[in-house]
Amino acid sequence: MSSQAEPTDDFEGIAARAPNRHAAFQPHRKGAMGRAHDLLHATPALVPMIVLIAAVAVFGLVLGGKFFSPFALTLILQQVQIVGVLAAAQSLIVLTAGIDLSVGATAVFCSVIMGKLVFEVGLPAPLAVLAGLIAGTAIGGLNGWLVSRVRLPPFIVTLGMWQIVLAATYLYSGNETIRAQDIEATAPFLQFLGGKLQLGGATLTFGVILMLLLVLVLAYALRSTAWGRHVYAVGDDPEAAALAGVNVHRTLMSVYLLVGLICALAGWVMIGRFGSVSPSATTGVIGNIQSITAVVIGGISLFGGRGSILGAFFGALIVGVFELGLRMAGANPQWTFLLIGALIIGAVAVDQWIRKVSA
Amino acid sequence: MSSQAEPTDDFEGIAARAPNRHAAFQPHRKGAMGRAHDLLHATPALVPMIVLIAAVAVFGLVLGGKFFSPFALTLILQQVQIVGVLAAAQSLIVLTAGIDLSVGATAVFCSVIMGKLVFEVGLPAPLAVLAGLIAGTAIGGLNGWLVSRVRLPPFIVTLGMWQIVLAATYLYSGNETIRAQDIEATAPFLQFLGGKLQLGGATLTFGVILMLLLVLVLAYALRSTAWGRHVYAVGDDPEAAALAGVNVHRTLMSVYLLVGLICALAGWVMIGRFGSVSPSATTGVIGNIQSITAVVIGGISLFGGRGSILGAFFGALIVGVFELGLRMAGANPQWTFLLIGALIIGAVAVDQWIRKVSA
Amino acid sequence: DPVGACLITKTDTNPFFVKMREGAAAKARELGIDLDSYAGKVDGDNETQVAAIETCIANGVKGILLTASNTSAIVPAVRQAREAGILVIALDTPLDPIEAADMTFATDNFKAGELIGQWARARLGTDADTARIALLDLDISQPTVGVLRDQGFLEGFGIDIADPKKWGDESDPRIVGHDVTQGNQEGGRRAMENLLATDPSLSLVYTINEPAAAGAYEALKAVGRDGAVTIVSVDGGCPGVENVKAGVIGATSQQYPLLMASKGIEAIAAFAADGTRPEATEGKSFFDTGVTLVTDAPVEGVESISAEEALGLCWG
Amino acid sequence: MTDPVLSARGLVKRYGRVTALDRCDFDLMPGEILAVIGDNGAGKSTLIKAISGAVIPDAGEIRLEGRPVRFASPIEARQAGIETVYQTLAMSPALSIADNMFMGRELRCPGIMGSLFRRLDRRAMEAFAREKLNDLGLMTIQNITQPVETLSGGQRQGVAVARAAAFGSRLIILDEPTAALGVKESRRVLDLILDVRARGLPIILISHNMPHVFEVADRIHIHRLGRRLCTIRPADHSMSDAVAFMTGARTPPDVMEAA
Amino acid sequence: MTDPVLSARGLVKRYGRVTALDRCDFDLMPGEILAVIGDNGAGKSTLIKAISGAVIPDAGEIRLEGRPVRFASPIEARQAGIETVYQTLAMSPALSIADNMFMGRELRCPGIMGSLFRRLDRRAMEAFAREKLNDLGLMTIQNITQPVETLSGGQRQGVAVARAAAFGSRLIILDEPTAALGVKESRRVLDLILDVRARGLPIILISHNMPHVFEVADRIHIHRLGRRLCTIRPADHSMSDAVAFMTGARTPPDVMEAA
Ligand SMILES: Nc1ncnc2c1ncn2[C@@H]1O[C@H](COP(=O)(O)OP(=O)(O)OP(=O)(O)O)[C@@H](O)[C@H]1O
Ligand SMILES: Nc1ncnc2c1ncn2[C@@H]1O[C@H](COP(=O)(O)OP(=O)(O)OP(=O)(O)O)[C@@H](O)[C@H]1O
Ligand SMILES: [Mg+2]
Ligand SMILES: [Mg+2]
Repeated sequence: MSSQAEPTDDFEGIAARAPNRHAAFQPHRKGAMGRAHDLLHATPALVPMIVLIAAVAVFGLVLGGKFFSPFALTLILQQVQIVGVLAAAQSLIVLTAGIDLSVGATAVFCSVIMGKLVFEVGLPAPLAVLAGLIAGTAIGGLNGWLVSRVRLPPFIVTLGMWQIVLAATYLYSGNETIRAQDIEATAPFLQFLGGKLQLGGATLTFGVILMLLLVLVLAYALRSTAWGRHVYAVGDDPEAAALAGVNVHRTLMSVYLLVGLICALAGWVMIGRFGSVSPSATTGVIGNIQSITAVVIGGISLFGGRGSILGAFFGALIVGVFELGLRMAGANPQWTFLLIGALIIGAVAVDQWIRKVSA
Repeated sequence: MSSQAEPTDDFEGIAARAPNRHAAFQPHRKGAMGRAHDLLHATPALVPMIVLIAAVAVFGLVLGGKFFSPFALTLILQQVQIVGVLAAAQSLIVLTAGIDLSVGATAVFCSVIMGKLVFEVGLPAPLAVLAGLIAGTAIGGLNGWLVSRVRLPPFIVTLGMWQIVLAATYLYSGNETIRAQDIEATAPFLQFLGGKLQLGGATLTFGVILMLLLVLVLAYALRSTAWGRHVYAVGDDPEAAALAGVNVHRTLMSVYLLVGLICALAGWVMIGRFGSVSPSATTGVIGNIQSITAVVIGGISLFGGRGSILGAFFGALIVGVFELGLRMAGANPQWTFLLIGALIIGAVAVDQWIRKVSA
Repeated sequence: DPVGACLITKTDTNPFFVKMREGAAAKARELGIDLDSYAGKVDGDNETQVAAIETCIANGVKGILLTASNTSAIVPAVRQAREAGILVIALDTPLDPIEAADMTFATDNFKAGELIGQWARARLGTDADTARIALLDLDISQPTVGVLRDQGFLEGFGIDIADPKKWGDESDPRIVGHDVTQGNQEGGRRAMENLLATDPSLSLVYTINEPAAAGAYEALKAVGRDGAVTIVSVDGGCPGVENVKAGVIGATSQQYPLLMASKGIEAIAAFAADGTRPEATEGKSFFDTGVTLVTDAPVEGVESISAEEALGLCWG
Repeated sequence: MTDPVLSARGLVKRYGRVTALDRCDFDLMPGEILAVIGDNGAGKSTLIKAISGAVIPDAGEIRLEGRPVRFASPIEARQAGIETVYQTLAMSPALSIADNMFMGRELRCPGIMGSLFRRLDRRAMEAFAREKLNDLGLMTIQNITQPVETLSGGQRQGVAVARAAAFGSRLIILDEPTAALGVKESRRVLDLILDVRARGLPIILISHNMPHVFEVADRIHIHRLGRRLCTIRPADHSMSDAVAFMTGARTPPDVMEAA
Repeated sequence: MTDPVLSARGLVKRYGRVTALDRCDFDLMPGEILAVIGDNGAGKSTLIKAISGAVIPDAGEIRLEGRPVRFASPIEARQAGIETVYQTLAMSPALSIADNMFMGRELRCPGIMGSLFRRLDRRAMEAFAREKLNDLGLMTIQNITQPVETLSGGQRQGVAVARAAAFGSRLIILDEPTAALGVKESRRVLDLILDVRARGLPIILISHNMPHVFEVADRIHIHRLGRRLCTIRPADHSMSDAVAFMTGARTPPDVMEAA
């Protein structure tokens, strides 16, 4: 240590003797309102939930018992089950600052694989389902590899994959539907997720239960495991994450593989819901936009790293409530379409407003 | 100045006497290769252009004179004119880190307004066109206001607007097409942009010329005016831009208004190209994905602030060349669809590779 | 150089058009014609069809078979093709105006709808006056086929259709509502659920095609009303006819896409050989490839064939 | 005593449960260099953000030359002649050095190219930028057109300081301007600060570098726990005193000068 | 003389037309604090990025304890016990302080919750993080679960330094660790550096603060124009000498110690 470097005034020494006291400001919010604020602040997924409850309440008031029946309310769950599962998958990708346009097509493709393997190859249904799940995982893996290793933008990779998978679905199936009656007779296991639990007027299908479980498990994994933290870190700032010691490649691959698997599950859910295997299902074409819509309404940032999967689930439900509610209110299809557009904007505006007020 | 603060060693004084010399490293690349590198570095839009030229060359080799004819090559321009105009609009939005799902629907809506005002209200055609342009600008302005003032995510705003405008188009038009023959007889000005310049076998429509001019003018404005720099700055980091003295709101509004206007122009181009006014035109449904695809293939980052509008134009052409080439080669629609998916991924992979090699 | 021909269908996700393509391809192989096929990307896709026609011109084909997505908007492109000396035959759906094409080989879609409408009216008998009707259409952009079938059905059932160019403007109280299906099971099921939630007492369901009908049936079955509701449809594809046989669908109007396609190819071959143009059916402005009602519950006054017979004629 | 150029009373700014400014007062006299020192997280950056319009305080009042002002954005503050170097630098990473320096006040070409076609005068902007950077001794910048994201941390900070110094017309605020700078570059920035004062402009300088602060400051505002603890003159106190006050090791003498 | 822990020979790194490292050599001896000083843009950060696997050099060789190594990523360097505080800090802004500190080496709950359900032990991580920050005197952080983006510049830097000091097992690299820190916090970081050396770990310290460098460094690597100009001992030279060499005002004596 060179003595000549020392300034004459040992101001730094003083600092070392400073008290080790925490800054203490008085909290400025108190009471129930303050606690509500803090809660919203800590659990942002509550915001879309409030919007959801408000939407249900409004339609309930307008439509009365017809809408507020266990039948109608569980019908919404059934109608959103596919989009809900896809939205769970999409959330994962969007959290990594990606976007997946191929989710819907992958789901349809996997359902076709399951059907074809039973009816053309003669595989037992459980094996066929397994093969479908593997195929979905493989598609996800290919997406992940192109994104993570070849470093192509996720939008482009999954746009291309969307077209490829959709076309492959049609080519492979020859556009032929496998009828519900045939599946029922030969391979009822394919329709397993269509099975029902009847509780009074409420109907819960196994597909709905699968969706709920999936969302809860993923929410836990994202919040409370190292993997989840890495997903957020990679989406937030991949360079910083890499410097901080996250294996970005492995994290991305795990996300894309898992998303492929979930999409395949969505394919199985589709068979349960429609009874049949249909290559021309609309989900193949608009499942991506539907799931992204749910994710964004649910408050997940398209720039990655911010938001919660529960929010995306509520986002899917919000759209489902609007759709069924408007149809039940007797709006014609074109007006329904228009109003849903307006309501989506409105829902997110309310969401932003709640966040601002609670900030 | 307190003298006791001075360290005994005046090392800072030394620094002031340091030579004012530039660091001089020898350039490490020389010759034609080096110059090519530098060029690519300075003008990244060249990269998609190279991919485009390669695509034309490959199809030319495979299909021979049929493809390499002035007729076929100018046909590509005609086929991409609508997507090209929409891609120019989309580029602006994407540069601000937004996304516009409503471009195609706005174009169709404005074409319907132009037609209806002539055929139902009896307005003279030029006035009807003007009204259509104003309507498009207004839609853009509404999008911009919701994004910039209400601070909603552009994805949600334009998703909602997409549905609203699409449904409004169907409702307003009663799903009725105005036939080309009637327009020709009553209001040929509506079809003005369908007018042709014949140069040998090559055919340039006014719509194509409009697209080319639009792209060049926007490229100039983005590169060489303050407004253009602000658009990039806002897309790059809106907070930094605001701190640095950019009026973020005004910049965003100007972009969205301009985009609305360009979409309305695209609507006029549509009338020119198809002769008729058709509310069910697919551009309303898939124009958004087509334009975003062009933008992303052209190398504009979906995270904003990076890329050039010329790139997006080449991106639109690349897709156009693939589509026409594959169609002419007689690939069936499903295979065409599949191959285009693969080619999109391939084109961007090549693009990335060129960038990497030239970095 | 072999004779070139094009087949342009609305989409290629609908089995109807897939079969049409297969029929055309088989015939073309037989006659040594080089056939390229094209399709719109979604229902109602005019733009891609225009681009396809332009490609056919660039490729120098002799004839084009076209099922137009938008029957009037496609006309300028068709005119361009005909000016280039190409024979253009409209398949399945006539253009607007019908003489825009050299000839039309079509099913009368309005008639197809009318048949199931008449059948349903007769089938319900006195209940027809109190029927609760749901209509499951194609798409909110109201493509022409969807409108023709829907309006034909209502006309056949005896309901005032107001403007025949669009659905949804009728005021008859028996109509519970319209919803759209995209012509597949998924859309069929969702649309049916929506309308069931609106009015659970439905008794008659019109569907745009048989996949939508199958989806609607799943929704009805889920609430235990599959026996109480009559479903009618249009197309006559083999799975659809199977469903008629299984009692899922009450009646369907069968069309003959393979016939249209092979006739079309033959006409192009003839035109290429000596310039002859095909002739219209007696008394009609187009060549009618026919439509037949398929049901296992025939009714008085409406001609029909049984599902068993239809299975021998069905496509796909 | 003269009136302050800029003064603030009772500024409050809360972020969720954190109170960054807690009824904070502030005064800047004409032509002076006022240093603001304080612990990390004491609220210094928040204070100058509130002054420069980057943050809107929850309560309190700001006066510029005696008149109350409410800047809704940094642009308004800038139009009032207040130029700020933020701690985060406020640069657009993908844009060039010259583009960043002239952001929001670009030069247009002379003649019709500028008035009608609104063409930027890149040549002039680049020449100006190069000159300003040379003044700061940032010699290692080889290419004035390179994007800011390719600069080293210190080079970036140099660009930000050069921008503020070149354009400030009423007062200049510098939030830790030399944090990432080298010895030579820091020296130049201090010289520049003195130059600016010589031009008659007052300066607010936030810094953790005590020798620098004591060298150039006319007065020192000591910030602690979100508010002004006291203001001292470097001539009256030692660095040790200042650090002791700022860290809470000692309480400042009760009677302080009014401003 | 002992062998270096880490040495590099002929490192080259080019960015487009800029050469950030120009055949640069480097040596770090066991247990020493090696300061690296140089102008802004001299290539110091690039040098340590090359050493820590964050950047792959275009040419040159790196040896860790005599064995050639090629780190393809920072993770590999970390697994070899090299812990780095980058100038950009490498934090995930939206994640909490504790999450950031444990990024990539999270603690799991004991028992089945940890092994089967892989649940994070947040309680333990937060307690640890709080302790480490207290050691650094970063007292103004009120809430250990707040996202890093809400911290002040200096607080953020403190978190990064605490992370490296807590986990480094073979050597620690600090790129301007005190740039944004206050007087008290800087002091603590210097103490921490001395503590770490006392534990026997060598440290690479990049800093523009000459008094700090001369206070703690055993040797000083002077970096100029992308390469090592010379290495000096603080005992042998004055700060003025160091600054003169580094800025090019004077050329260093020809004969330098080998390492
Ligand atoms: N956007 C924000 N959201 C939440 N808290 C914030 C935000 N910005 C600042 N804070 C908090 O306000 C307090 C003051 O921050 P500020 O940046 O003003 O400190 P500072 O005095 O500039 O510190 P430094 O010397 O480290 O730059 C800190 O506790 C910080 O955590
Ligand atoms: N990603 C990059 N792309 C292009 N050039 C870069 C990049 N990173 C660094 N450079 C250039 O390399 C040179 C060295 O940068 P480096 O960050 O290593 O400097 P430094 O010595 O750490 O400076 P400072 O003291 O300011 O942090 C600079 O001229 C810089 O412009
Ligand atoms: Mg600060
Ligand atoms: Mg550095």
